[in-house]
Amino acid sequence: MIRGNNKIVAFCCENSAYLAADKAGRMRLHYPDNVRIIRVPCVGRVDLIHILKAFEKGAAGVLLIGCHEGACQHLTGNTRAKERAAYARNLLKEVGIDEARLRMANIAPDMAQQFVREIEDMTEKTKER
Amino acid sequence: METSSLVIGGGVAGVAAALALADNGSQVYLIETEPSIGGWAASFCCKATDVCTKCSVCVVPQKLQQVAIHPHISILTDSMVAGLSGGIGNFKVEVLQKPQYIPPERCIACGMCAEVCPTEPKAIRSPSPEAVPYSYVLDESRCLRLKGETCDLCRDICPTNAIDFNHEPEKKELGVGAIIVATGFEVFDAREMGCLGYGRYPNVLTGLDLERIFNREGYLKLPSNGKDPKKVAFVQCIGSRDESHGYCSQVCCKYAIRFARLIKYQNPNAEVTIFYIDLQTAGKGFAQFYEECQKNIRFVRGLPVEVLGTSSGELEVRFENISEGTVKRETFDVVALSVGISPKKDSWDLARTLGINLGECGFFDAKEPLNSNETNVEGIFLAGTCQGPRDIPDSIAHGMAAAQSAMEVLERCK
Amino acid sequence: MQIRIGVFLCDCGKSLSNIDFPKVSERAEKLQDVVHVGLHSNLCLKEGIEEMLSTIRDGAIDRVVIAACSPKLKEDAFRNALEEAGLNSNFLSLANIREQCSWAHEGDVTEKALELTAMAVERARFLKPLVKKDVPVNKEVLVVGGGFAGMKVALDLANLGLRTTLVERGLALGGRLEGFETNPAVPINSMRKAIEENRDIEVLTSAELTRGEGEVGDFSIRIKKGDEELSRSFGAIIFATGYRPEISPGDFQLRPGVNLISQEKLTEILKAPERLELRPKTIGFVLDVSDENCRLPTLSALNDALAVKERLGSEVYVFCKSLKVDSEGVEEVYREARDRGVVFVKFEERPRICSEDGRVKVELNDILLGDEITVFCDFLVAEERIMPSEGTEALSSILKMRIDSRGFCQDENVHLYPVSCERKGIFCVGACRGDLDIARASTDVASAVLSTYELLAPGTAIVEAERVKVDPEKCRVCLTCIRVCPHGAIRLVRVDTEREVAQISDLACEGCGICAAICPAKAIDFEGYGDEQILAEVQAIGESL
Amino acid sequence: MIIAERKPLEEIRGMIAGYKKILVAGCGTCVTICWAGGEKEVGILSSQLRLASSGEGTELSIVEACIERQCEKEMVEELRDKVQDVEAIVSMACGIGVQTIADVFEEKPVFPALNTTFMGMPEAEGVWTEKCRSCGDCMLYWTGGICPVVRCAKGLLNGPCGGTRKGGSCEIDPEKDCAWVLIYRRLEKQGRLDLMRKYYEPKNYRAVKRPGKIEALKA
Repeated sequence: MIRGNNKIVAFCCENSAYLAADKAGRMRLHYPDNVRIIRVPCVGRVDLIHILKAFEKGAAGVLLIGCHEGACQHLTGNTRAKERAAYARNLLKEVGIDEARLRMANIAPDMAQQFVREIEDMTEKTKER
Repeated sequence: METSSLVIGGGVAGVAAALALADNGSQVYLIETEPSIGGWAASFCCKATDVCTKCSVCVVPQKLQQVAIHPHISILTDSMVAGLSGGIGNFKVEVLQKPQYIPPERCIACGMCAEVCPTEPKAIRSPSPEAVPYSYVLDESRCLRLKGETCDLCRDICPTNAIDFNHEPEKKELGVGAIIVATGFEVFDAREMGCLGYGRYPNVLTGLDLERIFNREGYLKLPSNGKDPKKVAFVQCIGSRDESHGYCSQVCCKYAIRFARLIKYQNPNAEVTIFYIDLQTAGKGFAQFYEECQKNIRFVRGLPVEVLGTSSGELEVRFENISEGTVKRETFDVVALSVGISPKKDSWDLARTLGINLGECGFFDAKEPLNSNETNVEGIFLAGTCQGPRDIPDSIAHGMAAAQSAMEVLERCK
Repeated sequence: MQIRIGVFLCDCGKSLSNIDFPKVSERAEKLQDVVHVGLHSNLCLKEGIEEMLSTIRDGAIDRVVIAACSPKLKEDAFRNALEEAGLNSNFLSLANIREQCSWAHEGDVTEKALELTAMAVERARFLKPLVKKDVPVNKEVLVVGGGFAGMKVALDLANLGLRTTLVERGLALGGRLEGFETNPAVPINSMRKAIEENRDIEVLTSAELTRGEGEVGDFSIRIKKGDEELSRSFGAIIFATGYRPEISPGDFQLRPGVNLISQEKLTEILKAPERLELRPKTIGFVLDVSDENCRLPTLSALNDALAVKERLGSEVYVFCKSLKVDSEGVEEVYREARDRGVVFVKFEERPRICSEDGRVKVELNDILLGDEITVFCDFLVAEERIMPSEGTEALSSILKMRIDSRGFCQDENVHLYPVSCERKGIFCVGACRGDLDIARASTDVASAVLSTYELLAPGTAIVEAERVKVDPEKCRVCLTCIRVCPHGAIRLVRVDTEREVAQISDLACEGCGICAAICPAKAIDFEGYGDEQILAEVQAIGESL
Repeated sequence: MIIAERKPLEEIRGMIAGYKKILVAGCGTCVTICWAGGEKEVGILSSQLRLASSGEGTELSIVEACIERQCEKEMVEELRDKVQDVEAIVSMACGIGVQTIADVFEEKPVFPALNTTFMGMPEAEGVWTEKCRSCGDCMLYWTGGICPVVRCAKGLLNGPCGGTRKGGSCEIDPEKDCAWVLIYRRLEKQGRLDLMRKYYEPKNYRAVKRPGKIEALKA
């Protein structure tokens, strides 16, 4: 039995979401401390197995956060991640995990507030587990 | 002959120019009058809805960071050019730097100094979240110690012993082969158009205010009561294309339409109106975007003449709808004035120091229209909005183009 | 061999009070392979780094974990420090315990700080060294398109000492601007002459690209000139293929001909007004009918309108919806035109245009007057839509680069602006990437020239060799990575003379990792963001320590 | 190339129900290329199985492996050490691979995780289409290199059925092109339209004796 660790794993693109997270810290916007940010060069780097392993470790939720569509420095990284997230949700459904526990979000470097909102939202959603 | 170069102004254009020069091996001095680089664009906000709307604001932080860590770039903040001698290939530039009571290279931004500072508001300011360099700034006018009182609280608590009240203004002489002027612009002060109520009514905002609100808060709420806006008006050409500004600021139509779209995205029930003279919708992909926007944003040809507060706290806008040939009154709860790009008021000082010309509109004058980087002084080049209105990508391009001209000079000097 | 990890914690001048550092330190010591844990207060300062360096040397530490402020601030400085200590600069793993931990949460975050440190330690255990190496780049540049922008690129590059080959599809250089009323005036003739005289510029006219392979620093291009096919190699490519003007007959109920003329035709008339049988009394310009890409047509219409006033003395009407004045100096020209008596009529609905008695009848609702008006013109100069040059699509598919939604070069992505495209070493300048006026085109040229110079002038480029790498043993040659790489950095290469496998160009790779995520054989490793490194971080989450 | 797709998880879990230790074996050739059973997919399936069983509280330990080709006995041998420790094998290869494993490790139950679907080629990224039905009597030389047996929904050999839609798509599936329109256009390009008039005898589907077997000359 996998022990739930109640953590939210956020894979953050270092060109956008990671900067937004830094900004949130600098603005002292306090958000739930159960989030664990993993820096990736582009959210398109995140593979299905990374998502699944996070759940295997007992994560409460997984977030893929990248740039807005049309603003990916690698053109297709974020749209691929979006498709991948949709596919991964199917895989999760197959194993009986609530699909809402995986989400893809788009955040620009200056969107500290929206970043915080994403984290709070996911924390809220995964609380009832 | 010098192979190093000087960039005056750390906004987008200056930063792009500095990066381009440094990447080509030139030692670059980047001087900035403010305590941090980035200029206006650093405080702007992303205007993406669920998709990117191509405002280019997100390219700025990356460039600033690259500049900050570039081994060939020395950033001198709080500095200005005080004198110039020599000529192309061999300029001697006198730079005056304000006292660095908290030198950025010693400040680790722990914030303990601000915590202990006894004045209210604090004499030590925390840097804005996007500031580069990210270090605390001492406000001379508020600091008790600098006013002659005895207070060493911040100095004593600073873990890196960074604070030194004995710092004097510093004069530096830099030898450079070429100079790039990238001093940027001033945002038109909407108070000058008193009839539109800016500064009088809290819900009359400027484009710049919107940038900052969205940058900090992420969402637009009515400044007066914190509620969601229901009826928003944008007024174009504030400080552009009028008697004293004989040019189009090039950025306002686009940012207004993008903001309108963003507000509509966040508040689908809000009604958004844009008042304009001629809409500038040229540019890569913008026409299609505009077409999309026409579906749920109202465009009215004609500029309001007056904005008045009503007793219920709304704003009554009087305008002529030119297309319909009618004069109307309509109430809105937010009026956003699309302020334009104005030349810097102190351009004249720099022009005199460097010996370069100012054009009719108050921007620096380019020698020939086909090369808008060149000035009347050989070896001094212009970049970005100090030469004329430009948006972010055009400013970056112009900065790189200035760097190219400077590079040619430096290559010749080798 | 045993890995020796050193963990350096920084409490940022003892300011991160919601983290119990002694506790973090004590527990971090128990992590696998950790041989040293040090507590510092100013790791980002010179003295802090000095301290760290001596610890690294004394303790024979070979992997460094730093738990401090955001990597965005000091990562580079730390990497340099590692090199100074004789370690590979890749042996660094960072935990962001300030911006994303201490500052981001209220209350005690010791547990989180510890977990972030543990994640960084786990990741550090899988780091491998990265070697910097020089790769040679070809210093020749290919310029496609011999109009104003292309010619200026070639001349400017030659000025900086780079040799170029200028390929033009037409019979001669000059492009579209030749003979046009332009403001600012473009010295096409003198440019042409300068190119002829320049030994560093090879001009191939009546020539077209047929094939293109390779990446930045080493493009192999086939060029067809007449019956000949030339094979050349270049280090970089600059597109300056310009635009194609198009009069869309659907916009007018007239056939192009006597009354509806193009701007080109008007230019011809203006050059030799004496040849006209009758001086036209009224000339109209219609603009902005298509509602897009209207900068160039507006600029030329305004210049033409002034020229008509001066040379023919006709009455001039400009019909438009929104005058596009967002280019340098256009507002001034607009004002001058109004002062000289050019009449601007604005409409919301498209004017109705037809022939009547040998003249053009323009009927429209003048929104200023608020009334229907009718204007008879001897000539109506049609708005030309700015369209992508013919063959843009073919050309971009030869070089595997994307075009935008309207078919112009360069995808719509702010990170590419001004002149880059998603493939390193390929630049797009001027009107080939959209509706750009001459001043903007000229700025484009300068930025592309400098970028090219930076890339090629040294003759070599320093890369981190094999940061992203295909394992030839594991590669199943399914071509997936080649198809998905957004930067065209992967190609098939023959190994051991027998098998072809995918190989990533170190120079062209931009390090996004899309290929590594999608490879079905898990054959692609991305040092720093490899599967085992990312999974190591994931594994460390929630481990009770 | 052989194209396959993964079975729904539930079906796979049904097969392995009751086993506590299994081997998930991938194949590094065709099914890797069609994103169905390579190393990556082995990881995904294993992870899913672990998640599902832990969700139910059942015990399951998984050994992961991926070999070059499961259709070669010698290569399958590489799995022997791992097979010894497990109770059952889940093969992520095509039907051929599954059978090879079953032959080599007769004592262990082998379960297929994929449905082997057809022989085909990649049409676009992540899209594969069937191109050959291995009828054993190839007629591509008459049809401009387009196989009507596979690509015509009705497998017609002598021209279109008459139900071709406007624009040249198939009456059964408007998403697909009518094979005979494609053949016509191809032959037209080659100036060989006369071939359209050729009559084909009803196809001899017994050209290959099933199950097929070929004994090449041992040179």
